[in-house]
Amino acid sequence: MAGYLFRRVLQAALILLGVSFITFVLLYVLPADPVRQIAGRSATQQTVENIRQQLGLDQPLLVQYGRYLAGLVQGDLGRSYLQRTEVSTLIASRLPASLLLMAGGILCELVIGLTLGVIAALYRGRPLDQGLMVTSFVAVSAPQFVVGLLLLYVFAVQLGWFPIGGYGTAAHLVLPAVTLGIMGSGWYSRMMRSSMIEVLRQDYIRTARAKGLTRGRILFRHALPNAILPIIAMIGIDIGIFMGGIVVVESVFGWPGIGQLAWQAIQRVDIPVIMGVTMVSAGFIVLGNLLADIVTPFIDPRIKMR
Amino acid sequence: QDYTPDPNATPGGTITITYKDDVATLDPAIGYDWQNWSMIKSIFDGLMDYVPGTTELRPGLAESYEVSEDGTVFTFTLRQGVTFHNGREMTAEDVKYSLDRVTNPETQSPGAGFFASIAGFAEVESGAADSLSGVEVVDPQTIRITLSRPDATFLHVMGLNFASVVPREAVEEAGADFGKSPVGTGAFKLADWVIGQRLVLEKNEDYWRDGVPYLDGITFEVGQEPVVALLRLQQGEVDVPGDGIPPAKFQEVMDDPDQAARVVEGGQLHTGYITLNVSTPPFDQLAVREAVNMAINKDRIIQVINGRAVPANQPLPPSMPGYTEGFDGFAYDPEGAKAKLAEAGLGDGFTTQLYVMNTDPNPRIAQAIQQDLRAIGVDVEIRSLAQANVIEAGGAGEAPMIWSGGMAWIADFPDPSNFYGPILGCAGTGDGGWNWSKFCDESIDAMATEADSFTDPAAPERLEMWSEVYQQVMAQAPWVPVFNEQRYTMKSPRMGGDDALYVDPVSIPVNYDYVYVTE
Amino acid sequence: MVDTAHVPLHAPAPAASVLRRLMRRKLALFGLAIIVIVVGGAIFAPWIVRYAPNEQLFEGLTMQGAPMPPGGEFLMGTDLLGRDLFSRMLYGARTSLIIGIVANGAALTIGTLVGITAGFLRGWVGAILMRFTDLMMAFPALLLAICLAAIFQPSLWIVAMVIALVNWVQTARVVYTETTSLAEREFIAAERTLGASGGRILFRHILPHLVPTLIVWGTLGISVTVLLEATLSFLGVGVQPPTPSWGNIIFENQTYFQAAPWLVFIPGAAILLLALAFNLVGDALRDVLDPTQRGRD
Amino acid sequence: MIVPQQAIVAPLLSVQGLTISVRDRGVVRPLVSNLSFDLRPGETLAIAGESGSGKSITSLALMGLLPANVSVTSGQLLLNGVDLARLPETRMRPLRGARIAMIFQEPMTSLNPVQMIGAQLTEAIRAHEPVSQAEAKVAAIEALRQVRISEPARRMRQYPHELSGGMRQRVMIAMALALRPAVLIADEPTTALDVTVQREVLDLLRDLQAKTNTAVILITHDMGVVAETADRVIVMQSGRLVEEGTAAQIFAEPRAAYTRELLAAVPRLGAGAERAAPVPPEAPIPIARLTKASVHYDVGANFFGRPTHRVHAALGVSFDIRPGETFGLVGESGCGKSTIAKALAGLVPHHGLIEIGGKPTSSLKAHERKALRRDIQMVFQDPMAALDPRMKVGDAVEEPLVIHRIGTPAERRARVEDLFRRVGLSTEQMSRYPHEFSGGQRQRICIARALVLRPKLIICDESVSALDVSVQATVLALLQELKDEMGMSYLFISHDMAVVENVVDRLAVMYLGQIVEMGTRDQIFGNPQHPYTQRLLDAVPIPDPARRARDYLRPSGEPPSPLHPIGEAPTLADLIDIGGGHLVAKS
Ligand SMILES: Nc1ncnc2c1ncn2[C@@H]1O[C@H](COP(=O)(O)OP(=O)(O)OP(=O)(O)O)[C@@H](O)[C@H]1O
Ligand SMILES: Nc1ncnc2c1ncn2[C@@H]1O[C@H](COP(=O)(O)OP(=O)(O)OP(=O)(O)O)[C@@H](O)[C@H]1O
Ligand SMILES: [Mg+2]
Ligand SMILES: [Mg+2]
Ligand code: NI
Repeated sequence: MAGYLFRRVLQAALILLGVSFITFVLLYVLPADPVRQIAGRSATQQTVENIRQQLGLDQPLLVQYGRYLAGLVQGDLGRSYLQRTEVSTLIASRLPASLLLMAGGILCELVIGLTLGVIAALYRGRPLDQGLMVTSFVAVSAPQFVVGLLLLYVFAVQLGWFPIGGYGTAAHLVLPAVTLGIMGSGWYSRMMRSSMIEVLRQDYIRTARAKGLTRGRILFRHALPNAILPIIAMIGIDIGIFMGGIVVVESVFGWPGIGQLAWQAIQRVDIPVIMGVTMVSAGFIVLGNLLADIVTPFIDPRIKMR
Repeated sequence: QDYTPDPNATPGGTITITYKDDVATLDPAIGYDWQNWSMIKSIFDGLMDYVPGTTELRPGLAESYEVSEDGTVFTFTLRQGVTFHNGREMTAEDVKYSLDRVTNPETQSPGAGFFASIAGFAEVESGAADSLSGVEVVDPQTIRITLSRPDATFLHVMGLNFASVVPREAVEEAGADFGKSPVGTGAFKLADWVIGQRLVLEKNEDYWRDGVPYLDGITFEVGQEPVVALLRLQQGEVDVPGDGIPPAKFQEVMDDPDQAARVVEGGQLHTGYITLNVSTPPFDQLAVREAVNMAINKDRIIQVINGRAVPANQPLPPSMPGYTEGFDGFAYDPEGAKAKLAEAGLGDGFTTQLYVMNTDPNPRIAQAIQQDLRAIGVDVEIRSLAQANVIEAGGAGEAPMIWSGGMAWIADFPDPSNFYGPILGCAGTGDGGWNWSKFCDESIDAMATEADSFTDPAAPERLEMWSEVYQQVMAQAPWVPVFNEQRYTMKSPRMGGDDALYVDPVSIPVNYDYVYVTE
Repeated sequence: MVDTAHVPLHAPAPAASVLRRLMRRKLALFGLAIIVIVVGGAIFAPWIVRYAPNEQLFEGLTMQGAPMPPGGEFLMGTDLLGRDLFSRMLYGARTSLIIGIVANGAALTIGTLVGITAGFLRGWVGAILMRFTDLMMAFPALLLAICLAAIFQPSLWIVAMVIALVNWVQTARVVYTETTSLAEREFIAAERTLGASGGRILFRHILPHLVPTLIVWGTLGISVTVLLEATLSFLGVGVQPPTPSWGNIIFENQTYFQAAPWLVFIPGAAILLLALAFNLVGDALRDVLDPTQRGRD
Repeated sequence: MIVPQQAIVAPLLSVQGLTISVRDRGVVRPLVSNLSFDLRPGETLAIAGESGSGKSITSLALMGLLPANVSVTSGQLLLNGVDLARLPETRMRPLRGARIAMIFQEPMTSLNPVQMIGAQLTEAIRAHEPVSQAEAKVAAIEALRQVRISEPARRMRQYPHELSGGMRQRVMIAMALALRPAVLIADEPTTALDVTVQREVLDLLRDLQAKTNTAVILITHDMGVVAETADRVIVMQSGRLVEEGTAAQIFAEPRAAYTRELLAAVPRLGAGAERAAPVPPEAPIPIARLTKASVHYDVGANFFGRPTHRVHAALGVSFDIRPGETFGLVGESGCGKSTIAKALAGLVPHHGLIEIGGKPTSSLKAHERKALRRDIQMVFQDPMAALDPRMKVGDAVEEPLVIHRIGTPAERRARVEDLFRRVGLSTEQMSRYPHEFSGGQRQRICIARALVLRPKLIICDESVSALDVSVQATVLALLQELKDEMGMSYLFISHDMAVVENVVDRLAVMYLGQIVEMGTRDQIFGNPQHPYTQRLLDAVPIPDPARRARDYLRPSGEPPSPLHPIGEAPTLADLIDIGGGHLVAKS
């Protein structure tokens, strides 16, 4: 167990190293000069060169990367070129909001997706099932920006049930979380449906029925825990997909998360911030997968950590 | 002549303003964004200031100033009893420190170049000296600034945010984080800042100008999509949308008389233009550049942006001194344009690229331009990219055409010289420079230098000269001036104060010091 | 002896029979019809539309510069530049079909190749491939897309390639898991005892079993890729204007969802319908291609 | 055992004119027609019949667990006078598990894999009795003790995969009996188990029934099991009852032709001796020879991902297979039979020497190895799993020819068609898929596939174990016939001693990866020396009700594990020749 964990953590660290290198190279070859962004339009050539030198951007790629790594292992993510603040401060101030939103989104997509998936499986082949299937396509194909604005318009502006954007209370979280979760709920409902159908065919379900258990108990104690197993690995993958959605949702709802930070940084090639956000989100994706791998054996005793 | 505040103004109340993008920094030496420009204006003061709602200079922290005959020595007498937010009194030492700081390469100020005319700038820039030799503290109330050459715009420069006076001890204490905990002499001071969410300014009770500000506080909420901000304004949750009325909502707002009444329209020191890279064929031929100028249907483009601009025919916007009234420029004439192309031997047209920043409405404008040029046989490929990538392509001289929207020149200060230097002068043509046309005419450059050597910026001969400069530029047509954008903003019903304060040409978007709330 | 020989014989040629059995399903037929209409519309667009897709019509905007609502002169209204939306939708279908089918197909192919190779070969090749997949998974897809698109000047094919490069990861994971479990199955061991080569086992025996999974991922991927293209356009690295695509029509106009709802909801509905159609056909195809379902439809 | 007096005891369960039909694409087709029988308290009723005759469907109908498209169309199912067929689900549920319980054929998959044994047991108890969790737990442990599971308290916290098949089946029985139901339906409870385990489970059922007076319906197609356990028997064929009577009657004087056929097909221990064919003589070059062959699997992982343990699945195994011979390999599940087969077929790496036709397999080049594949073919235990479900069976049989590039398409076609006829299938069936065949037919397809390359050796790994007796008999006959005709050798792996005795010439008995006894059929069956061999023979059920109730030597505890820490290997037992090539391990 300890050995397994150690190897997985080592693997995760290597993956993060790879991510950092690829990002660094990509940003290096990107046709945009961060120094121009810092120096402003009235800067003289001399000023530009000064800044380039101060930031070490005149060094060869590998030297720059080495420096970045050296900082990274000491927990130093560098300073933002444009905000002139520690990247770690910027991220730390925005991360909680993003995590909250992500947690809300995952909760939302699981609750909606799994419920619909189970219902569809129970009503397999009937009109309700087909209706739910179409619903799941709608969910999967709806652009998040439009969904977000629509929800905002209907539930916040017209009905006034929720605040119009912003951050703070639980009421603020509902609409962004739903927007973020809708797309995933479509996927989950489809996967849960097929997983559930598979499980409902299993012998042990028949055994449970033969024991005279109620439908509810069979569903919740026997079918669900088994059906949910293949879903767990998906949640790990999901975090990566969420990172993309978060940019859009945060901007619609004025949610102060790292998505907005990333978007602004990309627009203006604020390399330390881009690197920082990338590393943090990659860290979460890796962590998510790691957690999924660690949690699975607890739910499924057949799987050994190896 | 000074400003008479609104007699109906009542003190008290707080207002809410929203922005899409985060506020990067409140360090006056660094801040150069749409969002933080006006905030810095309210937190800090410089020696010079502008009359609210106008482009007229007035003394700020300087009570008075004297200019030497040759226009190279400025002696400022400071106001007495002005204190920083930390309670200490401001002195001439602080002014010197602030100017040294902004020009020091370590500070990496994007505005350092504005101070190039101060004696000793070159030494500081190259790192040979760490203090401007041209700035001398005569006594605690007096500071003398010597220029290496006459500079008509110098007083405007001293009114820029970059010239704000900062207290040394606060800067040194905060170190690199001064931008997050600013200390100035301005009407407001920073009360609270939650990065990415909200920034709260509160009234500086000890402000040196009497009677202002009226507001007790201002809350800036950032990260708000402009459409959402407007929805909130309509619900009464927001007082001023910092990013203006989003195009998607413009029609709706204007169609509702109640809302339209609260829309404020104002001119802006802005010109939207297309740069034509004169160093690459076929734009190295004047006839081709003229053809492009004649091919653009500016009225149609303005229609596409809901009429929120006026057609332009020269680099300067109409409200800028030195604007040439009655200048003809190029009229819309596709047939003439074709003839010009034929004259250049390109009767069959050619293919080229138009770079454009990727935020609405710029790609749309680019498409309108594309259609106009297709009409004269020029095939334009659009490259819609992030701001940084467009700037890079422009600086490297890779972009044959660039639509300036989104990165456009909004003047830093109301002086005609502001539209020349880096964007049309020879200095900006180097690799990475902002002169994206790579247009360089030594004789025009010489005339510009001469115009700037006047001592009085408003001297009629000087303005005449600038007018001449821009006419000569247009004769070579390195740009297609397309329109001068009008600013439309909106306020909540409770907002009071002159409309001009809401479209203040300097303190964009609102001059916080003078507005008030009516309830 | 028990011969449960009660199953009637299916003689006709496979392709024809697949199509025939597909046609027997109402939903699949509906899906097929939509696909045919969309593809037909895309191919024959020049003969169908009244206006060129990029023509900014003078009468397409009001004097205030507002677009025209659907109906009347313009079937689906006009966009913010006064262009005919119907025409843009038809031409946009070309782009979206290329993205949804080619880019998505390429992603599926890459993912399948990586997953199947890693799952079948195991060993260090498999380990390297899967670690690489993990790495790509941890890499924020959008950032990768933005960087790639900024480095290579965006064109339709570059965008398609970028989308393929970003989207293969999930498929690779899923295919990997399935391949490893398939490789454990006894009939694969049986193939080995017959002396079948690795390639033969892979392509003749493992690949066909992945078909249902690939159909599911492939069809779901259509809307995902079409929307990703839209997001890329939004970020300014997608298919460049004025080339229309359903995705970029939505993104260009998304803030106008109140002022000009048709500009958002018509292309939105089109993406939805196309995705739905492919899903319906895919679902049916999966059943029809599955020999163990024979005699049950 | 005393047969209950029929006249006095009222039936507990009475099935009257039961017809069960399936609705398939609008067509209603009966699966069971007009079935009637009675079950009395404390009685064991066996339902026998070939696969697909409707045995399981009948029992599911009793439980009210018929699949959605299958329903009782007429007749009555009276339990104490209540008609179960007409009972709504809400009233049926309390009866299930409490009054009428069922054990299923597949112990491996019938327990919820992610729930602890204890939870699954207490849940069943609490579903019917208003007891506390603690009381239910006590009852559950008691039930486990009843079914003679060692350390019941610890088992409660184990998961199904941590138990062996036999133990799982005992858990199922404990679960079924915990509430002392009046009727227990056991649907092929031992088919998936080893002979030795089967023996234990059957004994257990019998003991428990004697204690609780539960009426048992035992469904099986193994006439040996029927003979050993049943009081009365009904025989079904194609959904109809063909014969009913006491066990003694059925075995002594079967009336229906079908019953006679069924009985004739049952392999009997000792019957093989009648076959007087001589053992093929030793040849200079054996078809295959294993010399001290070992196979191990590494499991577990330490800190650095290196394995910690080793399963010594086969250890120092030596034997040879002579041309034209059928060599048997017997032993319990997990003793390493399949491992030997896989090593021979080159599917797992081995240590020691394996020669095929005199050539050591490990030193072969790739093309030689491929050529070798032509000489050795394998027929697996589960024909469904061994055939690619997405490939037409004709193509599957043709595939080896394609792989080895033999013949033109037309020639191949001809050869495949010929083989289809040889194994008793029609050539039209070539274009069907595996799922469209019965188990016996599928196994013939596998045999055809093995034969198509005309190999010298066919490995039959439990090739008939999953089949019905009658089907088994025909497949065995087919194998014999093909051998006589083509002269190939077989390596015949089975745990069924009766079958082995009927087909092999020589055999080896394996235990924990090693051979414990080897010799000719007559030597082993006539004079078993090793105690393990004797135990295997004792466990075989005898299809004769007159000879039941032998005392069976129960093994004490679990068999030792083949798992050892790396570096430690089990000791090799020497084999001693006790005359005429009869080798026995020194114990
Ligand atoms: N859900 C179903 N739909 C249609 N036919 C079914 C269904 N379940 C069983 N059958 C058919 O009913 C018949 C009887 O099946 P049943 O399972 O009762 O056989 P069995 O006697 O138990 O055989 P085995 O010994 O193989 O278990 C078979 O022909 C089978 O194909
Ligand atoms: N891939 C594997 N990894 C680890 N252990 C294995 C593996 N395959 C088989 N074993 C173990 O090797 C031993 C021998 O297995 P094998 O399959 O040869 O038994 P068998 O005699 O064929 O049993 P059965 O009658 O159940 O088929 C068993 O303990 C089994 O658990
Ligand atoms: Mg059965
Ligand atoms: Mg085996
Ligand atoms: Ni080894």
